Amino acid sequence: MSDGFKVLYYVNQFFGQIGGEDKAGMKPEFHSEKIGPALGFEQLLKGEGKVVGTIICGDNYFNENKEESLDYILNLVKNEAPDIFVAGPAFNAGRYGVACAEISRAVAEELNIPVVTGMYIENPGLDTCKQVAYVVSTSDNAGGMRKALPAMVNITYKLGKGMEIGSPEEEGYIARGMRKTIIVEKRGSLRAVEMLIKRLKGEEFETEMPMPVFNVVQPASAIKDLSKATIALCTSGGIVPAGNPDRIQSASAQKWGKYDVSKRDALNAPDFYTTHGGYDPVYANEIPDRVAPLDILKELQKEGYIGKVHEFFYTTTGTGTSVSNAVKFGTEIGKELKEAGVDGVILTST
Amino acid sequence: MKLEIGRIYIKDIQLGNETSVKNGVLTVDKTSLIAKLKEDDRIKDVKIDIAKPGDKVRIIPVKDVIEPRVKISGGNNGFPGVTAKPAQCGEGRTHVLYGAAIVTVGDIVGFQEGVIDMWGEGAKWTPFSQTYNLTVDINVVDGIDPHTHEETVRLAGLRAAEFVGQAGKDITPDEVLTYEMGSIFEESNKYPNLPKVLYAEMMITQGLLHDTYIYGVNAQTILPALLHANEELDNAVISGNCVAACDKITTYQHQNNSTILDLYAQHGKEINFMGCIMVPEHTTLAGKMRASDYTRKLVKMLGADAVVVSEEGYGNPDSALLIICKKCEKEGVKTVLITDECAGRDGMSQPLADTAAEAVAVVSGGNVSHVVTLPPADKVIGNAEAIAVLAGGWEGALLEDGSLQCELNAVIGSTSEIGYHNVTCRLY
Amino acid sequence: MVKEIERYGIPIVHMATITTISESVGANRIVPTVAIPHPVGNPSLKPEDEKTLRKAMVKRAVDALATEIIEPTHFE
Amino acid sequence: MIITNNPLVAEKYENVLWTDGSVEKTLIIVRDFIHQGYELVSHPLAASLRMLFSPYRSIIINNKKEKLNFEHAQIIEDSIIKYKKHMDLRKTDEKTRDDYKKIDLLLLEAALSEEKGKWY
Repeated sequence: MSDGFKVLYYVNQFFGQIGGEDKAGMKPEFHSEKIGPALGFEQLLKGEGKVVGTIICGDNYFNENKEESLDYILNLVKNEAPDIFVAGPAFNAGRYGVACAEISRAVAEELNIPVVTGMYIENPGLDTCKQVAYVVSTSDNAGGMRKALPAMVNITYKLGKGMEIGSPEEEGYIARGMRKTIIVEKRGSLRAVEMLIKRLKGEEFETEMPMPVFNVVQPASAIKDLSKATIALCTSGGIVPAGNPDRIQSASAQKWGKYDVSKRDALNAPDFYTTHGGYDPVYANEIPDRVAPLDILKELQKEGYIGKVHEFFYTTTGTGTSVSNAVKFGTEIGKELKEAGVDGVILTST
Repeated sequence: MKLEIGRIYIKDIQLGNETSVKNGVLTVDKTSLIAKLKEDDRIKDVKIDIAKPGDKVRIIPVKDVIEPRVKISGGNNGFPGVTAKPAQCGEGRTHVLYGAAIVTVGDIVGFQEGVIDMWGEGAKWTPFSQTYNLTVDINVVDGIDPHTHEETVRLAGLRAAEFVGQAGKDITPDEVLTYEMGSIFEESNKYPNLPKVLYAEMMITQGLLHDTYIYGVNAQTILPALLHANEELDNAVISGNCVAACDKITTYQHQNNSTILDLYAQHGKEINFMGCIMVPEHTTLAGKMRASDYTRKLVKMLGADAVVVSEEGYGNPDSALLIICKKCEKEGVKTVLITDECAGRDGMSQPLADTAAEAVAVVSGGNVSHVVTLPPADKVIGNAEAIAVLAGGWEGALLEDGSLQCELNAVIGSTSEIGYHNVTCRLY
Repeated sequence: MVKEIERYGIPIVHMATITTISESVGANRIVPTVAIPHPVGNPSLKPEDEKTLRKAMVKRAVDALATEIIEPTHFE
Repeated sequence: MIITNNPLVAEKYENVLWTDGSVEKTLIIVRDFIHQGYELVSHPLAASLRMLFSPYRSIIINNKKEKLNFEHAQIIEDSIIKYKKHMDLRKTDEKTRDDYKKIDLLLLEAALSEEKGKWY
């Protein structure tokens, strides 16, 4: 190969040197030259590969016109047919991170092109793409560019050359959540005895099967005056409108739904039923309010015991839903509730 | 209790007219061995073969693997309580044909798997690609019930190991290993400052094809039993387990239990290794509660500071492993668990179920669903049709060039939960 | 889900049957419910009795939201 | 009571709830009983991955109790998740159906023998 492998680069308006916040509304554009980090990136590739172009898109434009932007960008990528797609690094920038993440996921999943990006560990975009892209762990601001780029280049180089990518620790990317089966030097029993001795000595040891961590949150302060409060009803019991319009899965839910219940007095059958696969649905289908008691809440509203029931009811299914999805749902629903000025939430689970 | 294991290094194996070891070459008298095994009139037919490391040979379906040995002094030769009269195991001197193994082959039920590839990709995943294997393929007479069938094959393997082991009787071993430990009180006085450690070894004990025997006693019927660390190393425990190829404990792995050996190596140095609790894995929840309570009691009674817990199997034993872990940790006893995991074929599936906050120190023997591609063999020992079973329930597993895709699940000893092999999983 | 919503500073009460799970997922206000297939209801009761039970339970949940707590608390 | 989809078990024992369905369906019936307050006597899953391929499964449950047994509810839910995780990708092993039938019966009998002479 004369020019080595082909890399296509994605940056936002700022790193694309178009401008700051005032240019965040710009539509995606393709430039055949190397712009911003793409320039340094190609230099670091040392002739083994080349950056064939840079896609620039405004952060606001992307986030407000996701589908359109994704379509446009995917088409560009398809035409350029790079060997590897690189986005960012986005550091801790929220909108930029989400853009990098969504694009990375789409390119990896729909076009089957390997993707390399970079983010700070707390970037909200991370969970969207870390399973399908190599996300280099960066600092929380652009000051970390000099450290991030070489790591991204190194992974890109290995992908381009068809070399094996090492462990997250070796290569500096954020673990994708893949349990890779490998053969190691020490047999299992020896590792167990070494782990035991470390544990007995009070030294640091590393388990080979980390359990999911359930950290705690401080209880939020109580509602001062219930009679003025807006209460939202949520359930993981899978109560959905007849026909399940959003096709909430019966198990291992990938999404949640919200439905306007401002004009209803109850979640009565047959307008509502449960799609949850984790329990005998007979009782819930008879009276869906047995799972999500909208009727009682509305009564309490009429009696003036509470101010108001929030106009939207939120629902998903709890069974088999992965921890990361549950976190995602909670974050998304919580954000909406906060913005809507909800004062308290009742979540029912089956 | 003092046990000397005299290792006679085996560097090659062949069939011949006598059973002997000369210059590290093990010769097995095939005719006499067959005659010996056929003393059991439930056996219709015996096929003997050999498979050496590097041969393009596949053995399938493997029932058990056994190390050929002979008792020189102390106890009884063979497997006391099974192929010999009851006697104390773990004392005296035992000679081992180190590097040789008896591999029993034969269908008891149609869905048995258990593959050993002696070469290439498959060889990496099983420790028994490294041994000089004498395969014993047993056909039983017609009309025999499954229990008797399993028993016949199990006994034939043990008796074959005993027969071959005789070759080591008058040979001077290349190496003698000594395993010696006094009473718990003596050892504790000797090492007052070392932490006291027990090993809790869980065994599948759930019925036909899912059994383990200690001194010939079906362990489904026992309360957890305390064994001196030497006993299992000296033929006290045998396998009657024909499923769970990847994570079952073959008789060979009982005889050479790596967890016992690695704990022993630290005895008097970093730890005071007090012995093994043999924990039955019941299929009933009451049994699981009883066995875990009793294990906790033994751990407390003996004043252990820590316990290594190993599992056998996948599915219901996972619950039992965590129950034992929780109960011990609650008593302030530190645990290290050895298990395997199922992260799906691509490793992306998270093992969600069966987690416990107490399980902070866990060794993983690897992903049972990890896919390996096994090229076609020049020769198949056993039942070539069983290869289709390997791919059972999974379409497209037989590739055009004749190679076969299967999960580690089907490979003998690949994801050992006593830590016998070198496979693990890392987060990538 | 509970934790993430509470992180926004909105008090949340978890009505759940298996309260041990509720605790392990980080709920702070917990109202134990009747049964998995009918957490806020009991089909074996007469309709009017079921209604009374359901109202009492939901009231308990609403009241929990108006109660200051400092650690995970069951409202029974 | 034995909940099973194995005809051999249904023929041999009384006090059987037989279902003409899959193992998954059998597990779900068990789950619904547990949710009503019944308790598990035997574990819903067998002891190896290979046995998950079985088209048959028999599970013993106990009398109805006043309160739901949380642990058992968790065990049956985890078991269903684990079962589905494996079997969504695979098919049951139909070729050796009859062998699985027999082994399921024998494993059930081993469990029943553990429970002999008990009253709780």
